[in-house]
Amino acid sequence: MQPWGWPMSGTTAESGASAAPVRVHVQARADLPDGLFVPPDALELLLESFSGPLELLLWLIRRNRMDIRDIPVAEVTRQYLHYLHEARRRNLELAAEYLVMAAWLAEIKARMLLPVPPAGDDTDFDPRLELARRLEALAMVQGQAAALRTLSQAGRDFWPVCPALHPDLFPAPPPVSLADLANAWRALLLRPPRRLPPAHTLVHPHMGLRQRMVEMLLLCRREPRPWYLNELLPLRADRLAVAVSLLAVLELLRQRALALVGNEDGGWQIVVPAAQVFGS
Amino acid sequence: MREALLALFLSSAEPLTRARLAGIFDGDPGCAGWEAALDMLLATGEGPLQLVCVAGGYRLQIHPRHNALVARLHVEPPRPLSRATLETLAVIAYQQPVTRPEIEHWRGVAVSVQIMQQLQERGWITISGHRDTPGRPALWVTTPGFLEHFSLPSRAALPEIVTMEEGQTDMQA
Amino acid sequence: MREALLALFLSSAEPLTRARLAGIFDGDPGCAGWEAALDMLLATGEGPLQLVCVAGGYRLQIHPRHNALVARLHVEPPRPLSRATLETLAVIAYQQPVTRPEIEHWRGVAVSVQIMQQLQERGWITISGHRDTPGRPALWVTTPGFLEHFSLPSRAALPEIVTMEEGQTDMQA
Repeated sequence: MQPWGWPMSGTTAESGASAAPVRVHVQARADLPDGLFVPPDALELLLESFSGPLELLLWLIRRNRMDIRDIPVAEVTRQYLHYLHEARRRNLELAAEYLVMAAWLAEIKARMLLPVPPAGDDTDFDPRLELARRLEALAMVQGQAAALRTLSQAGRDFWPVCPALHPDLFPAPPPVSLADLANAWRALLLRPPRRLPPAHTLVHPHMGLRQRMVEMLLLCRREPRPWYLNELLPLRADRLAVAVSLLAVLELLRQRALALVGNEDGGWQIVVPAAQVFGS
Repeated sequence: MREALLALFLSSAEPLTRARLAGIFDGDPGCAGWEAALDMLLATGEGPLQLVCVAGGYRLQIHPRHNALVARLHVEPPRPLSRATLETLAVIAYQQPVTRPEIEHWRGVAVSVQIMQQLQERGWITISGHRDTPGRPALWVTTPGFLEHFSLPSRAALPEIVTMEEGQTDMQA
Repeated sequence: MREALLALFLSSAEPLTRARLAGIFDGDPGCAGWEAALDMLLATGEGPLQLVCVAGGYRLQIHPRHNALVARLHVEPPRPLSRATLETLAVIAYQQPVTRPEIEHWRGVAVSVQIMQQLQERGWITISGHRDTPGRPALWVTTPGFLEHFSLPSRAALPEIVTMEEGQTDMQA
């Protein structure tokens, strides 16, 4: 049975409380007035400063120098209800949890009036135990929060060094040695035969059409005689060179830079037209 | 070596562990004496700086004797933490890993989303996993940033809670 | 005063102007000599730090002489060169000056732009001119930085590659 409405897992408070039992020394300050007196204007402030009914309860218990482990439930309930009553009388907003707590306190009070079963498990029966556990857990959290507060905080109690800038950094060179480089080159040399490097193809008789046309024209003009076609084509050339040469002949014929003449064999030969021989 | 160490600490945005330093120095014969230099630096500081052990590593900070001056530069101090925030942080710090329902149980009140967000934005808490229970609630833990802010060498260095008297004086304050 | 100045600069995330410093120091008789101390700090630096003048004022930075060390902290360890990159570098080193089509011929595969860029960014290769053939392809050569990295007095000092036969035996070994 969970008599109050807050989220609870139950296990943590129990394990936490038993693992690190809190000894509560109730040493209220001597100048604190006893009883229920609260300065009239202070009540609102007081209630606002509590983050919940449990805290109000803990405050009451401490103020009355009571022991958390042995709470006089009747007296605490009376005082608690008194504060609630005061708050309502002054039309202060109260969270619903405060009423839930009041109901729970009333229930504990009622249960304590029942006779204790002779062989009963005390921890199960004493309804004050759960309340004590919760109050101890809260007391512990308050102590821990106070401990955190005592710690030095950056920007308040000390200043860490802001990282100084540094010049632009370049990534470190990859780990590669001269031997790696030489081995890479050797591996390349050892690869299966490749086609000739492009540098060689540049001296190969592949050449541009225009260049071939120029060469052919110069040849014909240097020796102005009729040429057979196969005399103009390159020797032992590959297909591409032959094709380019053929194209060059055809183009020169088309431009009338060269001309075809018939011969006595009934075939034809290539000549430089007469006008151009004398013109050049 | 002292200068080299200082250069590293001065350029680092986070504490440097001995392991990290070893990774940088070891194997460099010119840096053989770095551990002795580190211990020396820890003992004596350097000029306005002191080397402190924080979040498992070492970090430089301004020696407190200059606090009054440095405070003149940082005119707006950080906003103090609200009690609810501090208590929530305390539960996470001391009970980690912890779920939000467990935090609420410890504190006896609901924990607002704002508080959790605020602590996350400060970089002090993070989710480390999920509890293997129905709903798989997130498990909250503190971060190295938390240790750095509160100048703690490790989680184990959180102050021990001895009595509740502090809690009580706190209440009255 | 020098220490006080350093404390301020070291705790500040942004550059500090003279006006800002004046606002902190002026009116404090104990800080009378701060301007002289600032000029001194500008001139000499402090340990591994130098004070540099930037648009917004003055700011400390790590002296460049510590770059190699600081890089070990901040720069990720280099990844080894890929085989393709190493081969490309080898062709350029041994065949320079060489065009990209020629490199591709030697390697038997296309050479990606990334590889050429990577080697250029590394500072190991550069364009020395253009071959006087159609398309005027760029001629690639190695740089002095390349020689420096591999501790070579000159390009001619590249290790000679043994004859094909020896190489072949080597391969089989």
